[in-house]
Amino acid sequence: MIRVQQQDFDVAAELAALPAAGGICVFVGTVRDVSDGRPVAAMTLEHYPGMAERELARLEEEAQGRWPLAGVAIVHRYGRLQPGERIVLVAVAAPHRAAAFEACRFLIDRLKTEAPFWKSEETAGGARWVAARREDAAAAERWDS
Amino acid sequence: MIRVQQQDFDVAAELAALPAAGGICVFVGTVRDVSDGRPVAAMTLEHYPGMAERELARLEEEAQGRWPLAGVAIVHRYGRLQPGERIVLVAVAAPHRAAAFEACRFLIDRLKTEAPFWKSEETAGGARWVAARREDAAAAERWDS
Amino acid sequence: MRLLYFAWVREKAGKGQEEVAPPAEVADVAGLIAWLRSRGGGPADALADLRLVRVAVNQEYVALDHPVGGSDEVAFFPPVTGG
Amino acid sequence: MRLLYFAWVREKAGKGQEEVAPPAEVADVAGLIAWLRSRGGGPADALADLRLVRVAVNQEYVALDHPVGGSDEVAFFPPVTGG
Repeated sequence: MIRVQQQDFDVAAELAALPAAGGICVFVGTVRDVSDGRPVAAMTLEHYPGMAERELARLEEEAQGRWPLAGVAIVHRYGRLQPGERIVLVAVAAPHRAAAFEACRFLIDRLKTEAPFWKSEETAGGARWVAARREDAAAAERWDS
Repeated sequence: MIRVQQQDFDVAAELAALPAAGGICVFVGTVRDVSDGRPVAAMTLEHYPGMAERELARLEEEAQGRWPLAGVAIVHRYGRLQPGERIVLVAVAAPHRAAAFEACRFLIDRLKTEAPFWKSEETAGGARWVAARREDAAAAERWDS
Repeated sequence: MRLLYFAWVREKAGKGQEEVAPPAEVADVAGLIAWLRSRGGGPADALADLRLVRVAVNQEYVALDHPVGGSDEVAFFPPVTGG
Repeated sequence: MRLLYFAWVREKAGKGQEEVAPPAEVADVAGLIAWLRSRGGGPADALADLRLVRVAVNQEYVALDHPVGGSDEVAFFPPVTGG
């Protein structure tokens, strides 16, 4: 289940919609209040409508092919968000917890380098586009097979 | 935050109580409806009051020492549970998602081999104590340092 | 052909999208970029350093030798930073 | 000294807990188990195969050579299966 939306999501409702399978691993990413040592007043997420959903669906399909999963939910927000607000949820239900953990981490790692979203942060120094992080590229490459 | 309780827990409330830190990794374990191919009617979890809380607190402390974490929540239920019901929640908030994922997996892996809880399953063949799984011991040993 | 620009590429281009009709010799992404650069203006600035730009044709990542033409949707944007 | 039994060890012992006063020569877990076996009954059956039993003294896992005495709380139980 893939959703790209402006409004917030309800973590409990997203988990309740997944098939019961023994275990669920969830990652929730939130807006940080500090970036490179500077307080962040707000963050705006731009996205490529259409391609964002396609990339997330492609990643879900790849995860389903790599691990025996019972269900996947990915919700990604766009628009202007305050520090502490939820940005993204990745939830994976699986009969075995190793698969749930690995697929969940695969999905967030690859989402960060492949799904077309861009963050702009507002700090005292003005708005600036967040640069892609070398660590994120390295984390995504771990999954290359 | 450690809690051992009979009643169900609210995943969203547990996550809301954690400090905002960039990312939260959560594992929720539920009662399976099938065990070794046999339908499970119910499961009863027995525990060692006092030692269960101590072991979970010790594991939380070990995780805090191994990774830079913003917060940890572990909730484990006991008593008689139906298939699909939640058994355990492990949630880890951390500035970096790698730490959140690793600490969360460490906690559930070690909890399964160290926290004094025992499962008894009711199937058509009667009630039986669940045997410790070799895979769980191997998963816990991965974290030996 | 429909062009889309996102994030700072959009800001540098001075627009989020435009319809273009490149000449017939523009057959792939590299040719399209060369034509956009020759046209000048915001899009030329935005595409000055290709190491900083990703390209998608019809919502799929492509390399510079990917064919383009007709009613393709071609998007230019920086490395993504979601999640 | 307070003894606790859990899960199938409790079922085999026929009780969840008991207060005992072992003789003075019982100084460690191994000695306590030997004395419980010599006493017979449910606890002796439950502790017949030590490969299947874990021991905690005052709520901490211990080995068979761990000292016991006085008002210690000693628990016997199978390998745990929570989570």
